[in-house]
Parts: sequence; structure tokens; C-alpha cells
Amino acid sequence: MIYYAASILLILIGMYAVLVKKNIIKIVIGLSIIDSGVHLLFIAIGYVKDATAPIYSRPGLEAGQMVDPVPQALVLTAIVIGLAVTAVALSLVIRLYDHHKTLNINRIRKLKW
Amino acid sequence: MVSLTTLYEITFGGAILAFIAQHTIKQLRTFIVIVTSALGVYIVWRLPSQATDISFRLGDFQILWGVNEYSQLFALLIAVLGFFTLIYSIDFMKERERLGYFYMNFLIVIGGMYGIVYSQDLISLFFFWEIMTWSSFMLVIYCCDDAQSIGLKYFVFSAIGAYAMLTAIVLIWANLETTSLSVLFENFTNLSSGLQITVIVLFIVGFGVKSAMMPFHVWAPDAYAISPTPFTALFSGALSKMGIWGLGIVLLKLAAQSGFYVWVQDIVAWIGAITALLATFYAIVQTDAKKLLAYSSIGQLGYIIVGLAIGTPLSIMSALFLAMLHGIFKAMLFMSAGAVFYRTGSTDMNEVTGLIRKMPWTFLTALFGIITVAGVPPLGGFAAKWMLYEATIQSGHYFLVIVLFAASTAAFLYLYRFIFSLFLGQEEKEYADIKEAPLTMTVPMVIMALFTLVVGVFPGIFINPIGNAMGYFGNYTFNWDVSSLLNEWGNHVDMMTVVMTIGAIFIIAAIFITIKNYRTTRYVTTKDIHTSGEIPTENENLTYAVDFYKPFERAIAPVLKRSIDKTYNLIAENLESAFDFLRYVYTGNGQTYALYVVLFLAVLMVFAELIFGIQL
Amino acid sequence: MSLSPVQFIAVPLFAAFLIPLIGKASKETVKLVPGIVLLYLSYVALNLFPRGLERPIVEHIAGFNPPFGITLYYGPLAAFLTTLVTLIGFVIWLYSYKFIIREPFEKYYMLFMLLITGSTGIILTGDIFNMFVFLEITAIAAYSLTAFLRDKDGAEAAFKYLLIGSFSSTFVLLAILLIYMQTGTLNLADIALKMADVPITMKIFILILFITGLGIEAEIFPLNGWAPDAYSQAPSPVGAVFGGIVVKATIYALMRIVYLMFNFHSVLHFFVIMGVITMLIAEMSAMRQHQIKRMLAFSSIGQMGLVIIAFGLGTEPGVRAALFQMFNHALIKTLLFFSAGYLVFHSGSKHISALDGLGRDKPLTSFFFAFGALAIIGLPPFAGFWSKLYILLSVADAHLVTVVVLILISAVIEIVYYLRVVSRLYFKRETATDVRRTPLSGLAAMGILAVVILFVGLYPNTILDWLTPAARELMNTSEYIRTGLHLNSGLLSINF
Amino acid sequence: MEWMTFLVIGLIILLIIAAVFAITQKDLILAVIGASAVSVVLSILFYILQAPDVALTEAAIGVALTTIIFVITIKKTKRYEE
Amino acid sequence: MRKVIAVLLLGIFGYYIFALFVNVPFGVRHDNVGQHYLEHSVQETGAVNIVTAIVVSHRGFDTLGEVTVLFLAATGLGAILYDKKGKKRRLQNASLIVKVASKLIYPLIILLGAYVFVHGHLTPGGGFQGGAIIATGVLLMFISYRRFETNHNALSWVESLAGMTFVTIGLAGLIWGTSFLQNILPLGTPNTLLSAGVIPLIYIAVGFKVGAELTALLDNMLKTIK
Repeated sequence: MIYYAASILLILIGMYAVLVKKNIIKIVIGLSIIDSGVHLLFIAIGYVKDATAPIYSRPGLEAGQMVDPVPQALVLTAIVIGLAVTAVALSLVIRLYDHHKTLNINRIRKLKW
Repeated sequence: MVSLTTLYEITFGGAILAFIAQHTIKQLRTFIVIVTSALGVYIVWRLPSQATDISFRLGDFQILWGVNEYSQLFALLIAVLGFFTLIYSIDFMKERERLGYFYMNFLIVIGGMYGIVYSQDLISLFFFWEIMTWSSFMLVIYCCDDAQSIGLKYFVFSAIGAYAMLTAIVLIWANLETTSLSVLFENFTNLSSGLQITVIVLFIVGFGVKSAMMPFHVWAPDAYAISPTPFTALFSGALSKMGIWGLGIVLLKLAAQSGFYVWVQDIVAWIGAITALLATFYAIVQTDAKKLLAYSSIGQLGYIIVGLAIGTPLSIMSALFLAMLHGIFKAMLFMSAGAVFYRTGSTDMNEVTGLIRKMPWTFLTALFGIITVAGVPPLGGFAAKWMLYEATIQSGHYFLVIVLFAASTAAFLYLYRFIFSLFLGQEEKEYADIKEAPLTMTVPMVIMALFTLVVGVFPGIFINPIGNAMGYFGNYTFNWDVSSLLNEWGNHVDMMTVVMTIGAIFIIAAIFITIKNYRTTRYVTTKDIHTSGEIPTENENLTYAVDFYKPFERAIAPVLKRSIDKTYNLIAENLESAFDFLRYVYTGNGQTYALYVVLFLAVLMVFAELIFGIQL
Repeated sequence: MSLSPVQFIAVPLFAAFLIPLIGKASKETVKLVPGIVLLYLSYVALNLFPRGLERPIVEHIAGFNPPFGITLYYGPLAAFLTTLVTLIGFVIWLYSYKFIIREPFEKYYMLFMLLITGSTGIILTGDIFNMFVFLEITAIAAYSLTAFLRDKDGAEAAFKYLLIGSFSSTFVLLAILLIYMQTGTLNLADIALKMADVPITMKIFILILFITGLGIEAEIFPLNGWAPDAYSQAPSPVGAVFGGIVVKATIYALMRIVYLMFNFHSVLHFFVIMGVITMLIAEMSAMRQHQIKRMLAFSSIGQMGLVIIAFGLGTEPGVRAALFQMFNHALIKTLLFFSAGYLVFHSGSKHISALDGLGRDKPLTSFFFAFGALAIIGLPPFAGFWSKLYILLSVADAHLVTVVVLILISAVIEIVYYLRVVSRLYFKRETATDVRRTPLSGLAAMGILAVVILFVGLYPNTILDWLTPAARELMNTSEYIRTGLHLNSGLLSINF
Repeated sequence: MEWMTFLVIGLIILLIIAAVFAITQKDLILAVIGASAVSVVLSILFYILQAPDVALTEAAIGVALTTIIFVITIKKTKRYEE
Repeated sequence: MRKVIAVLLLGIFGYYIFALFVNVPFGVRHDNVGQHYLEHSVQETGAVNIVTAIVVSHRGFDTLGEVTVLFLAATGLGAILYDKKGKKRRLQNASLIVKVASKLIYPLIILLGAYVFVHGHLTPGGGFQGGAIIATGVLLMFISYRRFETNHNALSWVESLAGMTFVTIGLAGLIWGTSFLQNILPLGTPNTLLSAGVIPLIYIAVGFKVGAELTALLDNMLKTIK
């Protein structure tokens, strides 16, 4: 339960940063925090009380004793995707700073109409 | 060989070939164009005897092309006018650029018009209608200066009309599941009466725009004036008749079946009459010959609309007669104005004067043209106007007839101005070495001029095909001689006698005046004008045509001031600034956009709770 | 190797991996690779198409039966869209051949190939998380391509796109999470089967998240703030990629999900409303644009609004009309972006006012622009006419006459701003002319598109006959579930 | 398992604090360190939730690589928020 | 102003999302595809790490996409940060202690990374984790030694070849098996290194690819403008 609350809170904190913070690096940090929140939510719904990790590392383990592996597999993918997005975003930040000499998003709005 | 498909293939194929030829072998281009249009005339001429209906499926629709007398009437007008204007254009357009573009679009317009009149279903009608619209738009913006905004105005109005039509088509499809015209005619009464009147109004708007009906006429004067003259001749002569063609169908085939017929008739007739009157007023105050002719066109179309709206056999006949005739004489007039432009470089009536001796054939054409417009015997216009008045009176529209008379009388004013300022009066020095227009221009003009004379003498050559065409609308029987008119009371008016008499008087008068004037006139320049002691400056335009109808202009100033055009412009400007305001939604700030996203999400969630009453 | 739908994804991917190696040997050869790949894909498309129409091919990746493995579903709809993507991709490559000459162009082609992979993946996949992955591939490729010119505006546009695109992926991910939580499966067909048991609250929230998430890339108002910037600042072929490929794939994803999982009628009407708003606001904004590509972008949004309206009707004619419109819009907007690209290149300015008189100077390019403008307005005899007509007819069939009128009003606005540009093109200009010529590859690309547009306009049945089964597939959910789940056709695709 | 619950609650509080720190801190380097702290805590939480694979990934990617690229970016741009 | 609106909207959003989760029980077993995997994956794929089995086998297509995404990020980054002029890292040399230490640790890190991805089917971890670990190792060297250069040629070869290997394995499945990415090798005994069919192969390819890509990505970022 508390995991749900925590992850939703993380998502909201991240979104707040994206919506309010002026600094574009902050915005990217916000994006990665949102991602973290979603990942935590995924893992949390896959969790089963008193179960082990889904690895048959020792004999005698049974399927009924393990947590749901699917969300873990999905999160694995999602984390990598998040990294990719962050990397592209940061390269854009570098480009933007190179052109505008500022990180303030309010000053990077030449494209209006 | 002679079938509708060949007609389309040849016309559209010729269009593309002309464009290709322009960019490869220039000499071939003119040849292709002329041959294409000549073949068009031939095929259209032979069609009634040989064509079979063509039917095939396109998408979900049954496309139906067929020939009937009504469409044949208009198709002949298109073919002949197309042929003449194209011949005329050979020399007229010789020096211009982008002729491939010009001729391609010209032929596409012609092909589109064929398509319209031969289509027997709404989809192909709309299909060709739009083809005609955009290709004529391309010709309107072909040249110069203000073409941009004028072309746009033309297209926007056309589009409004076309989309009104499309809405009607869509409504018909949604309710009757058909696009065939004949099925529509049969089942029209199955529609609910509200739908009936909606469809009728939408169609009237759709066709009314093309036939320059008030208040949708504002595109016409500018568009006619700005487009290259050979095309203007076709534009005013044939293209505007497409609107008439459609109005005929809507009024006589659709509206006649509905319970609102009387209302529709009266309203449309009045709109037509007002169009005729106002356009005439506007024409009087124009200083540009082409613009004058353009307004005159609108006025004449007004008469035709009145004729169609009244809906008695005689009035329909007069309307169609006038439509055919208008196609010819307006083409003549535009061509003669074009010939003047070709030689002098201007159609401004305040500039160009006294060309009668320099360009006699052009003058003759113009003279025949204005006589026809005015509806004076011996030329064809008389018969048409005469029938119209008679029909109007018979059907009891007395006020209407007064308006029409007023418009007709006022028309003399602008016609007089046209011929007087361009051809009569003083010769200017600057136009001293002007020659008659080249043969390719004069020949078509003169042929058509003679044709109006022939029609005047033998109205039957028009009346009989028109009588056949009217078979499309019902069983009207006519059995008239070639050279006489018939009124309701059974009196024959023998046109031959009338023409002979008037012709003799005319010739005698002309000889008399000429002889008398030659003795007394002396040569003066336009500068030799009494100016009450003030010395006219060099750049002051003192041609007598300036302020030709000053008092009249003053008299109708209140009418002119409230221009519909201005109202439209005002609406357009206000809309644009409203759109401008909307554009501020896009602030350029990425964060704001992100905020919109969350806003959208939050609003949806709240709505979901409100609408679905979700238990949380 | 036998033909299989997976090649639509695997072959461009392979090519993208291969390009850097080829680039080491010869940089010029790199340019040819996407062309060869796309030609091969069109061969595949042509071969698979009849089979897909006859009977959907369900490819089980790695041989696991659904719902335990990822499946590819190649039915009539996917067949239609993959063919479209291949065709558009090919012309875009042809156009780019001489247009993208800036270093590092091999990266451009890699990104382009990956974008093709992503969009065909979205179209083909039968698994929702897989769809997310491909959405991300498409999106990241799109961000990078937007900033490809590395100028000030490109970076700004790409950043905005990325910002909103990240929101999109977050919401889609959340929706997938909720779906997995509720149904315990990720296979689309299986989800559709189990969705009936999901409580309505959950269903609606999943739907809302999907609409928001996918609506961002499908350019629904007010989620489309990124679009005008990205379209206009990316290199011209990339603008065509957005309008022709990315948006189409996303709309497909949205509609597949909505039709498959949510069967409320009121929801579909919501789409009609959203479509109308999107269309009207976009067209009105387009009218006031000063930059030609921005104008095209707004027009693109407007057209998407039209597509959404037609999808939102929820009737078979509606869906068919929407698909037809997607097809036509992809072709026509690509043509417009191509010609606008060279017009901008020749005039040296992105502004419309700089285009005066280019019709004289660059007759063919201007001709193609005029051609595209007439086509997109929906004038006969071009392809756009039929799809607009079909949309109007299907809307009228649903008794939404107001919507018909609104669509036509927006069409009038469209006429104003397009023809304003066209008549400017044929304006006189006294300034010096640009001596550079439009390269043949660019003209060839435009020529192909123009021919196809005209052909479809004259023979709409060629496309419509394909579209009817495609529309039926989208409408017929139970058939999708049946074939998607129970047919053991890992063998099917190979034993032909 | 009472201590486990407390540990989890503690970690989550830490998580939230780190996240808030990350987005409020004016010094971007510190903000990034805050973000990486989020990742560290998250990684531990993943482990507690029996997802060692994800924990490992989060540790390698979230803590190390993401942080590094952030730091590089900040080095190339500006350290302090205006 | 923006703050208030944002907080308000996020409040609404958060409230509804949270409300959705209030009734969701935590830590309860659901009957879903995950259970199927837990029960059958070992037989089907031969991997004892079920997450790996899912990632590489059942959802191998996702993994292909994932690799593609990283490749895409590296490519996109290269395109966005491309600069014609020669580029140099502008980092200072670290202190001697760091230098020596990193030189010692570097091979160990690489080894650890390799171990992680080779044993992906047996223990937690796999190609991504291993690749990321390798990249951090290289990063350490980047930081410590100003002149430490990676062989770009080799990097891009590795990147491309590894990616192509993945696709080729997939296509091999299509050729010799029944479908893309199908396992065409014997499964072997679970819980031994040489088991699980193509999974180790794929993970090795992924490991190399991810390692090379992340290294290239870091290199690119370190070297750009300024």
C-alpha cells in the first residue's frame, strides 16, 4: 500500500518539476523521477507477500513461492528506455545551451508562430 | 468514336499534351489546342445521335453520364465558345509567359464544363464542378497585380457554393441512398418537407454563386476583369451558364415538386431582378471596360434567373434563349474589349477613345453586342427580352416587370458609355498608329456578331433546340416557325418584317448622319476644351469620358455606398483577427504545452466521475 | 527464407545496424541502403498482402503461443498500413537522397530506418507492451530527427517534443500497468477478451490514460503543442515522416486499442467532439501562420482531426473513410512537405512571403505544391476528394449534420490559406533568381506521389477495395480475438 | 518482520525527501545527487520487493550512468539555476 | 500562477490515480501470465532466472526493441551533438592514487560485467546490467586518464556486429525454426552455464552491444562542444 502511495507521490513530484521548474536540466531530472515512480509502481503490483525472487537458484523452490516476474521484465525494458530518453534529452539540453546560452525554458521560446 | 468518354479523353488529354508541348515542342502547342477544341465541337455536335449512356461504379457510387437535349444545348454553347475563344487567344496570348499553364487550364475548364452538363448523377456533377472551379481559379490568378486576393475571393465564394451543394448531396445520400439525378427527381417528394427546402436552398446557393446571384456576386466583377480576356469571354459566356444550368434543374425539377414552389419562385425571381437592377447601376459607374462588361454580365444573368424562376413555358424559353444569346454576345463584347486592350494596352474608358476608324471590325462587333444586350431589334436580344417581359406580365409579376424595365433602360446608359468612350469620339494622338486587331481575333468576333444578326432574323434556330431542351422539364410543346415568335394569344410576330423595317430605318439614318456630319465636323484634340479660364495641367485627364455619368453616380451613391463587398471584407477581417486570437493558445513554451496535457487529463478524469458517476 | 511479417521490423533494423559498417567502407553507399531495404519491403508487402487479406497471419515470435509470447498480427488493416508506410518511406528516401547531404547523413539514414522499424512495429504488434516499446523507438527517432539540423530552432522544437513525448510514454506505461494489474496479460487479443470483467471505473481510467498518452502523438487538441514546432523545424523529409508515418501509426494504435478494448458508444462520440475541436482550431491557426512549414503542420493536425472524427463515428463506412483519409493525407502531405522543402531551399526563407514568383523560377516544384494544395483541399480529380467525400457521407449517415457543416467550414478555411500560398507562387518577382536546380531525385519522389494521388483520384476503387476488409477487421473485435489467440499459426506464416 | 516494515517506511521517506531535494535544490550538481539518491533507495526497494534483476539494473543505470550523463551535461552548461 | 495551477491539476490527477489504487490489494497473487511463466519457463527455455527467460525468450522482441532504443539513443546523440571540428575531452588528470586504483579496478569491472551477462540465465543480471557495468568501467578510465581513448572503430564494429547478431539469431529462428527469435539450440540442463539455448548467446550479444553503445554515448557526451 505504502508503495503505491510512494510511487504516485514520486510521479507527482516529477511532474511538478516538469511543469513548474524553469531550468531545463531540472525538467529532465523531473522526467527521470517520473520514470522511477512508474517503475516502482510496476514492481509493487508484481509483488507477492513472502515470496522469493523468480529465480530457481536452489532446488525445492516452487512457482507458488515466487513474485510475478512479468512486471520485472517490463521494468527492465522501461529503465533502459528511460535512460535512452534521458540521454537524448540531455544532448538536446547541451545543444540548447550552446545556442541560447541559458537553461531557462522561458527564454527558449522563439517558436511561437 | 463519338462518345462521351472520347470527348473527355480528348479534352483532358489535350490539356495535358498542351502543357507537355509547351515544355518540349512549342510550335505544337497551339495546334494541339485548336485541334482539341475543334474535335470537341465536332463530337458534341454528333453526340445526340450516337452517344449511349455510360454507367460505371466509382467507389460506392453509380456514375452515370448521358446526353439529353437540355445538356446538349449548353454543351454546344461551351464547345463553340471554347473554340472561338481559343482561336482568339492565339494572337492575344502570343507574347505572354507560361502558355502551357494557360492552355492546360483552359482546356480543363472546357472539359469540366462538358462533364457538368453531361453528368446524370450528383457525384460526377460535383466532381466536374470542382474541376471547373479550380482550373478557372488557376486562370484568374494567371496574371498580375491584384490577382491574388481576387482569385482567392473567387475561390472562396465558389467553395462556399460548392460546399453548399456538397452538403445537399450528402443529405440526399444519407436519406435516399442515391446519387442519380433521375432517381432523385422521382423520389424527391419522399423527403421530409424540411429536408426538401434545405436541399433546394443549398442547391440554389451552390448554383447561384456561379451564376453571380446576389448576394454572392461580389467575386464576379473583379474575377472577370482580372482574368486574361480570352478566358473572360469563356468565363462570362459559358462558365456562368453552368450556374444557370443547375438553377434550371433545381427550380424546375426539384422545387417544382415541393410544397414551397411558389415561395421559392417569388424569392428567386426577386433576387434575380434585384441582381439585374443593382448590377446595372454598378455597371454605369465603372470606368474600366472589362469591369463594366462584368457587371453587365451579372445583370444579364439576373434576367435569366428571373426567367427560370417564373417557370411558365414562355419564361423558361426566354431564359434559355437569353442564356445562349448572352453566352455569345458577352463573349463578343469581351473579345472586342480585349482587342482594344491588345492594341492599346488598356481598357480604361477614360484613356482609350476614338478607335472607330482604327478598329472598324472591333467596333462592329461591339456595336452588335450592345444592340443585342439592349434588346433592340433587329438583333437576337429583342426576341429574348420580349418573351421575358411577356412571360413576366402573364404570370402577374407586375412589380417585377417594372424593375426589369428599369434595369433594362438603365442598361442603355452603360452600353452607350462603353461604345462611345472606346470607339466614338475624338481620336487621340497616342493612338494614331493603331491597327485593327489580327485576323485570328477579328474573325471569331465577326462570325459571332453575324450570328446574333441571324438569330435576330430567324429566332427559330434557337427556339427549336430550346424547345427540345425544355422537353427535359416536362411536356411543353412548341411548334414555331424559324423566323417568327408566338405570343400567348396566338399572334405571330414575323421577325423578318421587323428586322427589315428597322434595318432600313437604321441604314437610312446612318447614311444621313454620316453625310451630314462629314460636312460639319472638324478635327480637334481632347485638350481643346473650355475650362472656364483655368489652364488644364499636363497630367490632368481631360478625356470627355471622365465623369461621364457624374450626376447619375451622385444619384445612386447611397446604393453604392452600402457595398455588399465591404460587408464581406469586414466579416473576413474580423474572422481573421479572431483566428489570430486563437493562435495564442500555442504560446511557444514547452512547459505550457505540458500543462495542457495534464489539464486535459485532469478534466477528462473529472468528467469521467461526473458523467459515469464512478464510485471511488 | 520464407516471407513473414516480421521482416517489416527485422530488415530495417538489421539495415540500421549495418549502416555504420558500410559507412566505414564507403559513405556514398550508405545512401543506397534504405532504398534497397524499402524496395525489398515493398516486395514483401506485395507478396504478403493477398495472404493477409485472405486470412490474417499471426506470427508467434519465438514460437510461444499467445498470450505467453509476443505475436504479430498481420491482418488486412496491418497489411494496408505497412504497405502505406513502405511506400511513403520509399519516396522519403528518394527525396532525402539529395536533400540530406549534411554530415552525419549516415546517422540520418540510421534514424530513418529505425523510425520505419518503430512504426511498422506499432502497426504489426499484437502485444501492448511491445507496442509501447515501438512507440518509444518511433518517438526517440523522431526527437533526434527533429534536431537533426542542429540549429537553434530544431533543438528547441525537439526539446518540446521530447518533453511532451515523455508525458505520453508515462501515461501509456501507466495504462499498461493498470491493464496488467486488472487482466494479468499483455496480449491485445487476450486483454480484449478479459476486459469485460474489468470494473468500469478502471476501464474508463485506462481509456483516459490511453487517450492522453497516444493523443499526444496523434495530435489531438490540446495535446498537440509540439507538432507545429517539430514539423516546421525538422528537415523537410522529416516533416513528411511525421505527417506520413509517425502520426498514422499512432492513430492506428489509439484506434486499435479503443475499438478492441472499449466498446462504449459514448466514448466514440467523445472522439467526434475532440476531432471537431482539433480540426477547427488547427485550421484557424494555420490560417494565421507566416511560415509555410508551420502552416503545413497545422493543416496536418486539422486533417488528423478529420480522421479522428471519422473513426469516432464507430461505423464501418466511417472507419473506412478514416483509413482512406489517412492514406490520402499521408501521400498528399508528404508531397506538400517535399515541394515546400525545395521552395524553402530555393527562396532561402521559411516565410510564405518569400515565395513570391517562385512559380516562374521553379515551375515543377511549384506545380507539385499547387497540385498537393488542390489535392489536400479535397478537389477532384485528386485522391483527397474521395476521402473527404466519404467522411462527409459517413458523418451524415450518423445524422451529425452539424459536423458536416463544420467540416465544410474548415475546408473553406483550408482553401483560403492554401490558395493564398499557391497564388503567391505565381506572382511576379523582380529579384534575382536562384540558379540551383531542384535535383532529379527530389522531383522523382514528388512525381511518384503526384501520379499515385491522381491515379487514386481517378480510380478510388483500387484503394477502397482494400479498405473494406481493413475497416471490417478494426470493427470486428471477436474475429481479432479468435484469430489472435486460438489459431496455432506459428506454422501458418511459414508453410505457405 | 516488524523491522522490515519500519525499514521500508524509512526508505520511502528517504525516497521522497531525496526527490523533493532533487527538484528544489538550486545547485544542479546537488540536485542530480538527489536524483541518484532516489535511484539508490529505489534500487534497495526493488531488492526488498524481490526483484534483484531490476535492482541491479537500477543500480547500474539509474545510479551510475544516468547520474554521470547528468553531471557531464551540467559541466558543459551551467551549474546553478538562475 | 503556474505553480498554483500545476499543483491543482496534479492534485486532481494524483487523487484519481491514488483512488484507483486504494482498493487494489498489495502483495496478493494474481492468476496471470506470470504464473504460467513461473511454472513452465524452465522447461520451455531452460533458464532458471525466470526474468531472463521472459526478457530474452518470451518477450525477446521487446529486448530487441530495447537494444534498438539504446542504439537509437547513441545514434541520436551522435547526430545531435555532431561536430565537424575535432573533439577533445576537457577533463583534468586525476590524482595518482585514483589513476593507479582505477587501472587496477578497470579489468575487474570489465570482468564483472562479462560475468553478469554471461550468467544472465542463471543469476540476477544479464546483458543490460553487464553492459552498463562495462560502460561504468570505461567511464572510470575516462575520468582518470585524460588521454584514454577508446577505439571508435572497434566500438562501432562491436555495436553493429552485436546488433546484427541479435537480428541474425532471430532470423535464424525464422529459417530453421518456425518463427522469429525461436530457440534453435538444445536447451541443456537447467542451472548450468551452457544451457537455455540461445539465451546466453543473445545476452552476450546484448552485453557487448550495450557496453559499446553506452561507452560511445559517454564518449560522445564528454567530447562535445565546450
